[in-house]
Formats: sequence, C-alpha cells, structure tokens
Amino acid sequence: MKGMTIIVKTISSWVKMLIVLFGIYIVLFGHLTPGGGFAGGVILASSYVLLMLAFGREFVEKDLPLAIDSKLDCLGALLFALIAILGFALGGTFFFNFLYQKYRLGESLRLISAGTIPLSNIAIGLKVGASLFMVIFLLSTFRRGTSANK
Amino acid sequence: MPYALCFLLFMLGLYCAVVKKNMVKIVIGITVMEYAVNLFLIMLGYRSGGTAPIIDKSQLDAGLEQFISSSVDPLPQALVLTAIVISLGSLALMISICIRTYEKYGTFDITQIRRLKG
Amino acid sequence: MIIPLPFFIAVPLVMAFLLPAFGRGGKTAATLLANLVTVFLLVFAVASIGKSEVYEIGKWSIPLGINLVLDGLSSLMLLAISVVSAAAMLFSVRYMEQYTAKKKYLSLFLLMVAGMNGVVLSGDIFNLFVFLEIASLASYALVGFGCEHEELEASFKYMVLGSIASIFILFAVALVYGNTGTLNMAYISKAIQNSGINAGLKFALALFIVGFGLKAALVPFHAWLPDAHPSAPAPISAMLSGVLIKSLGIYSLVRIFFNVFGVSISVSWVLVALGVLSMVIGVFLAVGQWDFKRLLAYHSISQMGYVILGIGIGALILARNGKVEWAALAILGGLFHLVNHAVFKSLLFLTSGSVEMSTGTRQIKEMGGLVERLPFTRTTCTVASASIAGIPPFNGFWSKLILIVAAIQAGFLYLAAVTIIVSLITLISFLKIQRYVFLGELPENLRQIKEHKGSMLVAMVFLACLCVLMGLLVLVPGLKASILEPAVKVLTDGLKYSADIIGK
Amino acid sequence: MAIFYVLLLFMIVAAIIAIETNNLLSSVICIGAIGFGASLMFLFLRAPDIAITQIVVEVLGLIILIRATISRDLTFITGSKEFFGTVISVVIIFVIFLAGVQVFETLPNFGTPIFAEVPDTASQTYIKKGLDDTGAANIVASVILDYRAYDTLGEATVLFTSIIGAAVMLRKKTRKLPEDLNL
Repeated sequence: MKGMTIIVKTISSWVKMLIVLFGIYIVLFGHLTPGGGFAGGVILASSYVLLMLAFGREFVEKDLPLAIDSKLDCLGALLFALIAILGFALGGTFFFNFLYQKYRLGESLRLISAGTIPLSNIAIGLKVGASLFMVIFLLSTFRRGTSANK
Repeated sequence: MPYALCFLLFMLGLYCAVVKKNMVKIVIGITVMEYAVNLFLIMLGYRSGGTAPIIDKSQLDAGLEQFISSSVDPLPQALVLTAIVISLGSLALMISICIRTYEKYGTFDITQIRRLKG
Repeated sequence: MIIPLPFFIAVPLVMAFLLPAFGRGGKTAATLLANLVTVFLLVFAVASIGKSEVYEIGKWSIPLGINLVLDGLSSLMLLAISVVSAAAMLFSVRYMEQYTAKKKYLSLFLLMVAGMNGVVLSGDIFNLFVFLEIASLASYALVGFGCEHEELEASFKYMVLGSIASIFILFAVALVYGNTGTLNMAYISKAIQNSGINAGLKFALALFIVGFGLKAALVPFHAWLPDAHPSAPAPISAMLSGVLIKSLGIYSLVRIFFNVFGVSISVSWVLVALGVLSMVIGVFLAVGQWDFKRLLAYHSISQMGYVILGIGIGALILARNGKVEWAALAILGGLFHLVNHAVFKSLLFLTSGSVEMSTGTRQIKEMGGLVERLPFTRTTCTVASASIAGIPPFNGFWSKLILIVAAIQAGFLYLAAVTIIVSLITLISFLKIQRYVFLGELPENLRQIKEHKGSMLVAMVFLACLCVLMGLLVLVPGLKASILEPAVKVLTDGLKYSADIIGK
Repeated sequence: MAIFYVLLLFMIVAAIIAIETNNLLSSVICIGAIGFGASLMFLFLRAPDIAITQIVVEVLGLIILIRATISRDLTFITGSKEFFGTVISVVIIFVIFLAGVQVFETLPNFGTPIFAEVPDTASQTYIKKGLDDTGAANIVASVILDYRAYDTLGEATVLFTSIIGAAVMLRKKTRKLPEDLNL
C-alpha cells in the first residue's frame, strides 16, 4: 500500500497537526471542560490512523515504530500506577490526591488546578493513544497467511 | 417508557448474539447490548431540565446553589466512561480473534467452524 | 504484618505493565520477576490470614470512594489464588518454552491474577465488575494463546459467552444503582434492609445469577468450559479450573447473595438445583471422554456442583431460620471443597500438561504404560486422582465427608445419596485414567520420551504435598479456626456485613 | 422529551437493520448509526463528556470493525437459517422482555433521578463538594480521577490487557519448532 494521492497526503499531514493539537487540548483541559484522557487519547490515536490511511503503513512505521509505541503504552500505564503509588508514599493511601489535598496546588478553574487529576489525564491520554494506535496498526498489518484451509 | 425502549435495544442485541451464525454479527450483537446498557445508565441520572455536571465561571460566581439543584447525576457518567472503554477493549480483542479464526478457517460462519464437539 | 491491601493488586499490575517493555534479552529476567511476584503474593496472602481490614482508597470515606474489604472469605480466596498461581507460574517457566511471546504471556498471567485479587478484595459492586473484566479479558486471550484451530474456536466461544455474562452483570449493577442510588456493597445491603427487595432488585439478582453462573460454568451455563479449559496451555487450564471460575463466578455470586441481598428460600433452591445439575450432568459427560484435558474439564463442572450444593444447603438452612451450626457445617464443606478443588484440579491439569508435553498427544487411547517413562508425573497424578475421587486421607475425602454429613444432618438424605454416587462415578473415571494412561502397554512411538523435570516437577510436587496435608485444615482446630471458620462466619453472618463495614 | 423517543426509535430501527441485513458492511455502518445516535442522546441527556468519548470511540470502533469485514472474500452472509431454533429463541427473548419491562416501574420516573430523591447519596456530595474536595470544575473528571480513580486504573488495565491480548492473537509465529526447543 503506497498511500493516496499527493493532495490527500499534503492535506492530511496538515490536518494531522491540528488533530494532535486538539487531542492535547482535550487531554490537558479534561478537568475543566468535557473530555479528558480517554477522549483525548483516542483523538491522538486517530491522527496517526489518518496518516496511516493517507501515506501507507510503511511511512507510519518509520514515523512511530511499533516497538516504541508499545513502550509508550507501557509507560502511560506505569505513570498512572505511579500516581497511585505516590499518593500512597506521600499521603498514606492509594490514589491520594496529594498535590491538591496536601500542597493545595493551583487555583480553581485554572489549567493548573485539581492536583493529580491533570497528571492522570496526561498519563491516560498517552496510554490510550499509544495502545489504540497499536491495535489498529496490528489489525491492518495482519495479512492472511498461506495456511488458510477450508 | 424510555427505559423500556432501551431494554428493547438490549434484547435486540441479545437476540443477535444468540441466534446469528456469523462471527461478525455476534460481535455486532454484543456491541448493541453494550450501547443499550450505557444508555440505560446515563438515563438513570438524567434530571428534567438539568445541566451538565461541569462548573463554569458564571455558575461559580453566582454561587453554586443553582448548579447543585439542577445538575444531572455525575456518577453514572463516570461509570459509562469506564464501560465504554471496556467495551472498546473487548471489541478489539474479539475482532482480533475473529480475524485470526478467519485466517485459519476461511469463513466467519460458526456452523462451519465446528471442530470441537458439544 | 500485613501490607496495605491495594498492593495485592498493584504489585502484579505494575509488573504486568513493566514486562512487555523488556528488550529482547530480558526473557529470563522477566520470568524471574514474574515468579517473584507470585511468590510475594503467596507470602502476603499467608500473612493476611486471620486479619480483617477495610481500606478506603484515596482517603474518601465510603460511599464516596471505593473500599477494599479483607475478611475471612476474601482471605481464603486470596490464599487459594496465590497458591495456584505460584505453582502455575513455576510450571510455566519450562512449559511455555514451547510457545513464542513469553513476555506477553507472563504479563497476561499477572493481569489475570491482579484481576482476581481485585475481585475478591473489592467492596464496590462496579469495581468488582471492572476487575472481573480484567481477569476475563486476560483469560480469553490466554485460552487462545496457541492460535491453532481448536484454540481459536474455543477462545471465541468463551469470549462471546463471557462478554454476554459481563454485560448481564453490568446491567444488573445499573439496575441496583437505579433502585438504591449507591454502588457500595455495604450501603446497597443497608438500603435493601431498609426498604425490602422490590421487583427491580429481584430482576437484578436473577441477572447476577445468570451472569456469574456463566462465569462459573454451572450447568446449564457450562457450554464454554469443556472447550476453553482443554484448549488453553496447561498452566492456564490449571488457573482457569483452579481459581478463575471460583473467584469470578462462585465467590462473586456468594458474596452478593449472602452479604448484599440476603438469603432467601427460592434463590437457595436455585443454588441447590444448579449444584445438583452441575454435579450429575458434569460427571456423566466426563465418563465418556477420551481426551485427557476434556475429561478433567467436565470434572471441574461436576466438582463446582459440590461447592455450590454445600453453599446452597447452608443458605437454605439459614433462610428457613434453621440451626446456624448446621448451616455453618454445610458452608464449611462447600468452601473447603472449593479450596481443595483449586489444589487438586490444578495439579491434575499440570500433570496432564506434563504428559502432553512429553507424548505430544491428549488422547488417552494413544497412551499407555507411561509409568515407566514418567514416574514422578504418575505419582503426583495418582495423589490428585485419589483426592478428587475422595479417598482418605487426601483432602478431597474430608470435604466430601463434611458435605455428606451436613446434607444428612439437614435432612437432605437424597442429596447425600447423589453426592456419594457422583463421587463413585468420579472414582471410576479416574481409575480409567490410571489404567489407560499410566498402566498397560507402552506404545512403540512413546518408547523414547522423557520426563520434563526442573520447575515443572517442583510445581507438581508442591501441589501434591498440599493435597496430602490439607486434611489438617479441618483436623487441627487451630488451623480450622484461623482459615476456614472466619470464611464460614462471613457467610453465616449474612447481612451483618453492612453494619460491620459501615461501623468501621 | 420527544427528542429521546425519536433518537431511541432511530437506534432501534438501525439495530434491526444491522441485525437482519445480509451485507456485513451495511451492518457495520448501521452500528455506526447507532453509535452516533447514542452520542447525540448523551448530549441531550447532559453528558457532554460521554458524548465526546462515545463519538471518538465510535470512529475507532468502526475502523476496527470495518477492518474485520472489508477485504475479506465474502461480505455477504450465505447459508441456511435454522427456522425452528430461531423461533424458539425469539419467543424466549420476547418472554424475558415482557418480564423485564415490568421491572422498570420500580425505578423512579425518567427525569427524576434516584440520587436526588434519596438523602445523602454519594452523587449529591460529588455535586456539592466536588469542586472543594478535588479542585476540578468538571465533576465527572473529579469522580473518575479522584473519588473513583481506582476504577479508572482498572479501566486502563482492561485496555492494556486487551491490547496485549490482541497482540498475542495476531502474532505471526505462535509455536516454536521442536528443534528450537532447548530444554
């Protein structure tokens, strides 16, 4: 699959930037506006899916190799677990919102507020984006083998 | 009454998952059931003429009483957010199993995929 | 000493997130770490015996947040899960060398363990659903791990029925929330005690029974089990039969029925009926099987029938306001059989895996005389067979004895008779295995096979020793009082659960 | 109110088409229609978070489903139907439906949620104190990432599990050859 025409490629590489920006916005402002880590993560993944449709798999494979993608997936999940464990280490219980409850970081309705919630959103966005991109990549690279028998 | 329609949707999904013989159809049936349950949960929290459970600047300035008396239930929304992602995950896994099975058997028809007895 | 409860879930989770990120050379290290985690969990499950604790996550008091509850029943289940998972993980070290993608396998295994631990510790009904999904999804993928024809078919069948069960459970959770306005089990129980069970909650309970019955593969919901359990790799069969159907199915059902909704006569009869049906139909289907693992899988259905029968009789006595001691004895029999079944059935599946790895087949008719070539496997298999058939002094005997005594005491003579007959048929079925697999003449093509030793053997011997020693759990009063009796007390206390949790 | 009925009927019609059509591709597209209907419904039910998530998840889910159906040899379902079995299933499902419909009368009426009727439910506290307790203006975010963050850990884990599972199911080589085994 070599991808589509030059027009589609050019437009989609621009649109991809916008989608990534929008995804990042959704992730970062998840605690103030509708959205959050999951929605934002899916949007991030779909930007790469768009690239994959327009340019073909090989291009995306070069841009974001599967090995790195799966590491990002693990990293996102680990970061979220780390937030939980930090809550234990600094506040005494799992998932304790130490940044807000203990340090009172930020003020209401601003970007930096709500303690660990934006951090969790970032971790989840990373995890969801990486993993959903990975599953679509895997599904589309899976070719029918020769062993199909009827 | 909206609950009954929602339950009808659930039952349609169950019918599809139980009766149909095509693997993709079965997956579709399960997906429909998941939609129905998600809708049902959100409906449980709806308040007539309510507002979304998100506080904005004007509500904060006006004092929160207005918000408290009109906001819909945030808890089912949190549950559904979880349930949607779970259903997406199980959809991905199910489709991978389907594709792999198709590669092995060359068909999506479960009546032809029957090596195991009983 | 007791570790904070979330670590039962967090430690395997973090390790599962970490393992797939290891590079190419990290396989040995990954295996070692995964084994360390299961051993760690075993140590802390043993340390948590006899404790009871409520842990509120994020310092949010219930019902705002989610709480984890450790009581006698959870700690019994934790113990069973960690014993079987430690043995199965040890067995996998060598057995899973046959397959590729070992790091992913280890990760899925740990996710399954974390999911089960989450289910048995959870005090929140939606949280229970989430962790049930983790364990289920991991098990769907593990059943199809070999990606051959039968495995894929079994995995798909299992996944469809399992997903339907999960959706039923979610729908029931939604109904419960719509009727009571809370998700915490203790608060639901309190709301039910205050306002009684209405039609909506009854429907929710029916959905719970169908959903958890599907997960526990009770007859008539058993269609997936005889395909899924044989198709999985042997350590996974051991995990599925040994603990997964119990923690996802039986434990959740029992917890919700006894502690949240409260016992009622009609539902107790449903449990007894499910138990008898599973027991009888399972064993009759098992006798005719010539596939080693399939035979074991049908016996799992039958043995789960024993467990649910004991618990059902106990519930019936409680619902009729009978003697609590009688109910306690029946429930003790059921729970003890649950733990025993976890040990001997996982041992049987591990031995079948060892036989399959050596001979390359699962068909009993193609084997014979393996006692010469596989002496250790034969010994452990004999121990496990004697246990499942209920021969003294192995553990299965004691739990079956307790069940029979409890049934007679409560006046269900015919149930006791059924139990004894099913036990005899089980014995016949396992004599068949001894006769055709280990005794008899060694076929020509199996002359050169050799036994796999090392980690596989250690795991099997560990479980075989437990089979011999577990009778002590009821014979030594101290052990009985610290492990089994608290678990029984949780169930006989029934609705006091909510007062205990809310009071703390 | 009328909008809910319209959307629900639309979704039911789409579901019937999705179930009964013989073309798998149109079936998948009808699923997309149900999903977008659900998303609109969420928006009208004052759940913008869910609406956004539903719509983006829907797009990815459709890509996944279409991937399974397209580029396969047959997108048309052939084969006979078991008439008798189908009728029995329809009857059973219809009976369960009739039994189940009664159940919804025990719920509070649509539009008057339980949390506002029963005193001291968790949801009331979330609405009243959510901003003070967690600092997040989006109460749904404060529930999923603070009050019930543990659920969200489970949810992220479910996704992780399914991705690892999909990678396992789609890997190329599954068993080692006997000569590669060094035991």
